[in-house]
Amino acid sequence: MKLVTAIIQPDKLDEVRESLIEAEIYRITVSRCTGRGRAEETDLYRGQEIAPALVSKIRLDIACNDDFVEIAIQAILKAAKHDSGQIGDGKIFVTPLEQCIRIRTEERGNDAI
Amino acid sequence: MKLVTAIIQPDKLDEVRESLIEAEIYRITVSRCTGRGRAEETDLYRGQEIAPALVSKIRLDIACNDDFVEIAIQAILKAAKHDSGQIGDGKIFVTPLEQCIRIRTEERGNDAI
Amino acid sequence: MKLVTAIIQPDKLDEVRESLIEAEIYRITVSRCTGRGRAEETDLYRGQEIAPALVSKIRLDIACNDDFVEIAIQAILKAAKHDSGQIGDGKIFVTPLEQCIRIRTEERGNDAI
Amino acid sequence: MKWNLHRPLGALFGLVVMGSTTAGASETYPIDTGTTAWMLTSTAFVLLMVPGLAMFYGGLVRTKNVLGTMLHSFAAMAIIGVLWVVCGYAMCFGATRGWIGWDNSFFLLSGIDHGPNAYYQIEVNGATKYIPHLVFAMFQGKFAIITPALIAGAFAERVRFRGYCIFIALWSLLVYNPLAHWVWGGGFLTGKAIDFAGGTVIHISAGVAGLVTALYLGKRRGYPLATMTPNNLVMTLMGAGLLWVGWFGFNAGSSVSSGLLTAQALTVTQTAAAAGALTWMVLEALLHKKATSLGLVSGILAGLVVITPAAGDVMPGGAIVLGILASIICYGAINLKSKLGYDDSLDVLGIHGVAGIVGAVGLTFFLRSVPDHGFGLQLWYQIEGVLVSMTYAAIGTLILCVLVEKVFGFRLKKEDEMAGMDHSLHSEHGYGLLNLN
Amino acid sequence: MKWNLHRPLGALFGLVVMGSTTAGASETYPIDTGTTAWMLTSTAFVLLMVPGLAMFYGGLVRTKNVLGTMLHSFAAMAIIGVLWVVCGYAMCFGATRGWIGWDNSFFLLSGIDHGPNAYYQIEVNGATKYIPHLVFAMFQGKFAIITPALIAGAFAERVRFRGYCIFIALWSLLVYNPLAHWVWGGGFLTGKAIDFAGGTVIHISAGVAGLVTALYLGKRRGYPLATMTPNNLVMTLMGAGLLWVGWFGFNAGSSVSSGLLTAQALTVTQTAAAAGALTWMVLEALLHKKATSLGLVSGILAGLVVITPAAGDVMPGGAIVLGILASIICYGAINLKSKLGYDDSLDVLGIHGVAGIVGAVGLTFFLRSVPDHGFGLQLWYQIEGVLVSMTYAAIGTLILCVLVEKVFGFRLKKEDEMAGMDHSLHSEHGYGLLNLN
Amino acid sequence: MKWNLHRPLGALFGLVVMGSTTAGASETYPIDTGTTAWMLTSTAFVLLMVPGLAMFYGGLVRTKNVLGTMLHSFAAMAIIGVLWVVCGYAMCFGATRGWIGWDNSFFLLSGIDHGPNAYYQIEVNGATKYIPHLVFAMFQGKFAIITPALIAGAFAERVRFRGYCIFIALWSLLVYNPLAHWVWGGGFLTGKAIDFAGGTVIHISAGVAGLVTALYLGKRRGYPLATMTPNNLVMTLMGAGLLWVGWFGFNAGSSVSSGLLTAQALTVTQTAAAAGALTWMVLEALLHKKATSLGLVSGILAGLVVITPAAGDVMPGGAIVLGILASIICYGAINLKSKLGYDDSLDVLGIHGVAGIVGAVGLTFFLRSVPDHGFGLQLWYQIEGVLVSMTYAAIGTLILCVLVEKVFGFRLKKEDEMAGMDHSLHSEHGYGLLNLN
Ligand SMILES: Nc1ncnc2c1ncn2[C@@H]1O[C@H](COP(=O)(O)OP(=O)(O)O)[C@@H](O)[C@H]1O
Ligand SMILES: Nc1ncnc2c1ncn2[C@@H]1O[C@H](COP(=O)(O)OP(=O)(O)O)[C@@H](O)[C@H]1O
Ligand SMILES: Nc1ncnc2c1ncn2[C@@H]1O[C@H](COP(=O)(O)OP(=O)(O)O)[C@@H](O)[C@H]1O
Repeated sequence: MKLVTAIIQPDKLDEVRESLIEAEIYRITVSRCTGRGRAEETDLYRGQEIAPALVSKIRLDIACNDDFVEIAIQAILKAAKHDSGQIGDGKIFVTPLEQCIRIRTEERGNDAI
Repeated sequence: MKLVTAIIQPDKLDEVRESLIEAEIYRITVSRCTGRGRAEETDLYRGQEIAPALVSKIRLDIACNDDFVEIAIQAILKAAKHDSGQIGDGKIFVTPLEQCIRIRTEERGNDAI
Repeated sequence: MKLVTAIIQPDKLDEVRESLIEAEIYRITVSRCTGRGRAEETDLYRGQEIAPALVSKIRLDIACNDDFVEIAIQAILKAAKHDSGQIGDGKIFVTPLEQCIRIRTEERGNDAI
Repeated sequence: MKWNLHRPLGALFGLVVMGSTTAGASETYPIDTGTTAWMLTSTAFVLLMVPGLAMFYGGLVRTKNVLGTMLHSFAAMAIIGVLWVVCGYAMCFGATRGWIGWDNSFFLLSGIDHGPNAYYQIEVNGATKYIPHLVFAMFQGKFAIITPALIAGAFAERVRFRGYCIFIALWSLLVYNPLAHWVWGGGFLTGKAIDFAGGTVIHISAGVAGLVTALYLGKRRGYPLATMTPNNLVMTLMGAGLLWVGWFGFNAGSSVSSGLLTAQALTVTQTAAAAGALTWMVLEALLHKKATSLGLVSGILAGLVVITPAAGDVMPGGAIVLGILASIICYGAINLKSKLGYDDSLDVLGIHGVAGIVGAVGLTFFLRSVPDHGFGLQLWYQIEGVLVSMTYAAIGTLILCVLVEKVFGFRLKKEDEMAGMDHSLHSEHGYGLLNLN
Repeated sequence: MKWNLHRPLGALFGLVVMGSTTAGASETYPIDTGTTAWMLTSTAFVLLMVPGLAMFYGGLVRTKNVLGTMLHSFAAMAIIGVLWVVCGYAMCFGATRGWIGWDNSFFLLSGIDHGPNAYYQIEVNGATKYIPHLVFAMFQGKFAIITPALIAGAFAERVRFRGYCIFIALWSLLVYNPLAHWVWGGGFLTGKAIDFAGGTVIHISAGVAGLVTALYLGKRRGYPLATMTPNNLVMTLMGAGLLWVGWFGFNAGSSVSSGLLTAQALTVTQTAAAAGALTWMVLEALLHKKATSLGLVSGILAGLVVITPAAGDVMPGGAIVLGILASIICYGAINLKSKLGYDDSLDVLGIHGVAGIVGAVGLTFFLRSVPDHGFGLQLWYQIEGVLVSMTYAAIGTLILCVLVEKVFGFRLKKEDEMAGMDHSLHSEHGYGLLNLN
Repeated sequence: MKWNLHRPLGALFGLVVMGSTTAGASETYPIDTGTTAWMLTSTAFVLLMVPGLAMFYGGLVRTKNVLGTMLHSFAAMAIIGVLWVVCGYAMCFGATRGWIGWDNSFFLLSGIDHGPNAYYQIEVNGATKYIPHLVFAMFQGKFAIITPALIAGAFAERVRFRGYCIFIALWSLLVYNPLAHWVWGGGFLTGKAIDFAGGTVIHISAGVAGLVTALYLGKRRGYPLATMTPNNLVMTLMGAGLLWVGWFGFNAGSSVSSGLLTAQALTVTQTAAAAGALTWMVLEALLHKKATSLGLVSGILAGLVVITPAAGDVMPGGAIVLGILASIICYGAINLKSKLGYDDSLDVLGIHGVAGIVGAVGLTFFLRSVPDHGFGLQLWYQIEGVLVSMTYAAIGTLILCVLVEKVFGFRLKKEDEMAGMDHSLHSEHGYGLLNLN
């Protein structure tokens, strides 16, 4: 099992979610965050040691079985881009997930995803 | 070391925290998130490709030594259920934790948890 | 690749970010959270099974290549302490990162960090 | 030397020079300072309803649309605020030309700024007194501002800002002004239907216009399957508080006096609002075991709307009954909407339209004194007023909808709606606090 | 034809027809439009205090209780708003029957809606004038609404909504109305203790009731070990601003005039509030090196409360001293609370009760003119008023607490308290914006 | 027995006893209750501008500074609120001594609290009437409070609270009071420049003081490279709404009457605000294809400021032109600031200063009637007033800046600025709701 974490632009949230649903991925956890990506812009500030302003982003966490990882990634890539990709469009991170438990039933593992 | 991440219902936060404290787990990080679990309901919207509304949830992150993982899980399971388990009661995820550092003392590893 | 997650005091956010920039780490994701660390204080409440109040914190997530992990940690340690370290100054967690994808370009791996 | 208004107090108790260019006018047209004071205050209170409405509506939409929704109210203040001075007052209250009124001297309010027409005659304690004509014009102007702002609740979260601005400008000129002229300004309904402070002209017309626009523009994406949680009920409560306060100006100011009638209007306004709120609370407690804050404020609004046409003519007991009826019927209407499935986002028809009708017709049963021509005829006048207002508002609104949609674009594009109005239309975010800034 | 209020302006400067059913009444009972205007305005300003209080209190509780807390104020507006019209005014200001007053014609305010009793006599510049009786009744009604809403701060975050509603209804009928009758309405304290705008009747009685309910209902779960951070100090500041503005209506309106006394009351209200705020700020700066916003607004409130009983009778210099005293003593009282350990959540006793007592007793030392019966006797009258109010409020509140708790349930269940009132009692959330919606 | 104000209603329609100690004064100095009512109301409305400003400014800074910024307004209410009563009114409106005025009897307002000086003469309908002198003093006091609070926007997010408090106290005593004395209180500019409600004294002086402090204290850390997102534009909109309402008191109250002039002032205030808002909206739509909410409220403010000096002397048409001009020129000025790079955080100069100047000079072109001494001389008077105000404010502010910085510390320390004022100066957080609490 893996945890797919995507940082996307807030205005793309609905589109990404619909894209995921189309890919039959329904379960999801979403939260607000802020971030700074693109190196070029931050370079500007370096001489002054000034922290660049943070930009608001959305974080999606999707726990999924191994064979769904690529499906999830593709669904996100498809919907999260502005035009054919703009700076700030975000990142996807994949981390290992050792265990998953459904609180309601106490099921564990792949079935609980 | 592991990172135990639980997504629970907001109204259960205090009960879960008290249950953890009873199990001698004091250190914890909490944040707001929203989520969508139960597949059945989202199915409804599919035909229309509509993203279902997100529901507010609480996310708990607990870094703990390996032998505390099961204790933490049980404490959460005990307190997070509505009655004997309802849809929306949440999930627990366990991910590996490679390093843990206490900023104050710069201690590392198990002692820093 | 690793994911370095730091929980710090809110008033230190700007200083930590400037310290990271000095260490040439620009890309970062930041979010609000609340937490409870120091065991001693929570002990007080135990007899009464009362959940102690949560304290507001900031969470930094930094995905970085393996050779940058220690650099990031040192940059954070340097800037996040009040005086020479006070209770509440926070924690750093390091977790493995299996994959990283830049949405804009669809690059993967080390280059996408 | 009129510019020396703040006289030197060194010469204590010197003479304050008149600010009017018509020296001597004050003797000929004695101002009643008390009535003037209340009308000035009422005007300010009604203005307070605009931010109040912005807060009320703004709190009910989703986070991504909060500024866009509040701007609907503020833009009305800007646009109609100018239009009213330029020509709105002339169209409503100028000498009747049938469909509208007109008076050249009302253009830019220049003819009533000074000179004999600057004085508006009232009766105080049986004597003839005057208030400045301008204060009446400004008081009425606030009504013209608030009406289109009310409609905006029906199509919240899904219109373009430019289209909206053009729509309300045209709606104000072509729907509101004629209606106000007919009922209040000397048109063919004047003196027939009782509409003390605008049940017909304001709330029913806004409610019907809301329904028409909501139907024409279609549902929000996802409605009704996806629940759309209010982003800030706390702000909605604050807004309701300001609306209640502002409504005192709205209703009690409509007496254009500062006397018994004014007090009667204020009393029934307060009473109906409380009765409406209490009723909705009790209804929810009985039906769902839980009273909600949104319910309570909906009850407040229903009570305030129902008493608006009736404020000068019913007694406190009648106000209680009307408040109760309004909440019950509006509650039913809103539940019916969920069944019918059209998307009147913030229930402009369900509250303003329905309670306005209940008030306009229902007041006949609680009149302090039945007019000489009898109860039946009056009831007919009331119904006639409602029907005229509904028909005219519906047709006018539909035409404008089509026009604005075809020529300028009214409905928001799909991606812009998904991204949210604040981002796509205004490039701003309501709550920077949500992100670390 | 009274319904034709907005006369056709086509016939420019035609006659506005009277809205009163008693033709000719205006000559017999000449209305003073200026005083009426100020009383109408005051009534609106005092109403503004209700959302102001909801914001003030709402901002101080935890996020999960914000709506529930604000609803306490809004529910008072709904419940007492109706009760006052039905029987409250009659009980307070009807002819005295000892414990309460009563006047059949005040039932539903029907007897004062029109006819000779609709005119309330005042003196203006030595001449006899009238204001509408209704406006006085409504102004007083706002006081009746705000008092139970104040108490709610003492047991914030831990009561059931149903129990609360029943409690305030009974408290208003059985505690507030008799007290108001005794002090203002012709009861046995009338004409003895100076209580210009309600220090005794409102703030002391609310403070004591707050203490009793807080003690009876017990502490919030976790208090005082877990710190309970305010969810929205920003809103608390806004609320404090509205309360300050509203208090001008509260105090200056209590003069039932629009003249020198009114201006005196407004001046000392402004002055005492500023002095209270400044003192609290300086106190904190001296003791903690940091002035807080909560401290500043507490000082505002302390200053406003202390001057309430005194507003008509002390000079600005006295107001400054009273404001300073109030802040110092309230500051001490709140620190004492922390030591004593009872949970008066939002310091209703510590601010309203204590500053009310300081004001009621302290005003004697700063009177503009000492009454003929001498300083000593007046001081006794003041103390007597305070003691009667405290005793009666304490006993009445205790009985009602027991009754409501046993019969309907008052204290919230443990799980509901942990989950928060908004979720468990109202199924709503104050700030949808916190979650993606 | 003046303390028995709430007469027993048992004895229905008994006599209300006078609250004044000077029995008989009412016959000699007949109060005009209507004008008094409006002045009382205006005073309350202007007070509403203080929380309005706190909300407006508070919403525009970053989350970590929201309380600190709001406290700037509230602290002005506390500090100047007391100072004004103690000596401010005497300094502004006492008999002129050249630089300032003074009148011993104005100390603590004791001489105008009662006795013959308690009555302030006005003319109503050609007859001599009075209002309580105190109400004029309190009305003016609100102006004195709001002016330093305005300046605070220029150095938002980077000053120490103690330094700020001392700065505004001194600024009020040494800059505002003399200026107000010169223009309104009998000083050397009185009767020359038209400044109806304080364009010169308030907005220009605040704007210039803002520029000087912003330059002296330097930029915020990171400005202009790091964008500083507003934490709560929603609250800024609410604040703008309250400011608009409050400004009716500000301008229309400055007529010290309740008649035609008052209505004229209210009308142009409303009109210029709407025109300003509309213009800014259109400008942004043309230049950026997107109207913003911050733009709209900036336009409101620009319109309100520009009409402030002119409110009594221009007609609605002129108000529209002035509103349009103000928005265009302020828009340009703010863009220029970005180029020049100084950090007037919330554009005190760019809006208040610039629109104030546009209004003070521009009004000459739209006067309802040109004074006898001719257009040219009046234009010079206007320019002279502006120049005097700018020069005096600039020099006075600079001296105070240096003094406060050297002696008490004004600029915030680097770490404190990074951590935020709320944390480092007040140990509080504006929005507890952001964290689970
Ligand atoms: N290495 C990283 N670690 C943590 N977060 C990152 C990292 N890189 C990007 N992000 C997050 O992704 C968001 C979008 O980044 P973006 O500007 O699209 O990245 P890039 O510069 O790689 O195109 C950033 O605002 C930040 O929140
Ligand atoms: N696979 C998943 N990935 C990410 N988050 C999940 C996943 N499954 C559940 N969640 C989170 O847990 C919350 C509760 O889910 P719940 O409805 O109880 O799950 P289930 O349908 O398995 O019973 C969801 O709102 C969501 O935030
Ligand atoms: N074991 C843990 N699991 C999750 N979060 C933790 C843990 N330990 C600390 N934290 C987070 O770090 C924050 C700061 O902890 P701190 O009080 O500095 O830790 P310590 O007691 O180890 O010095 C806490 O508020 C909490 O959010």
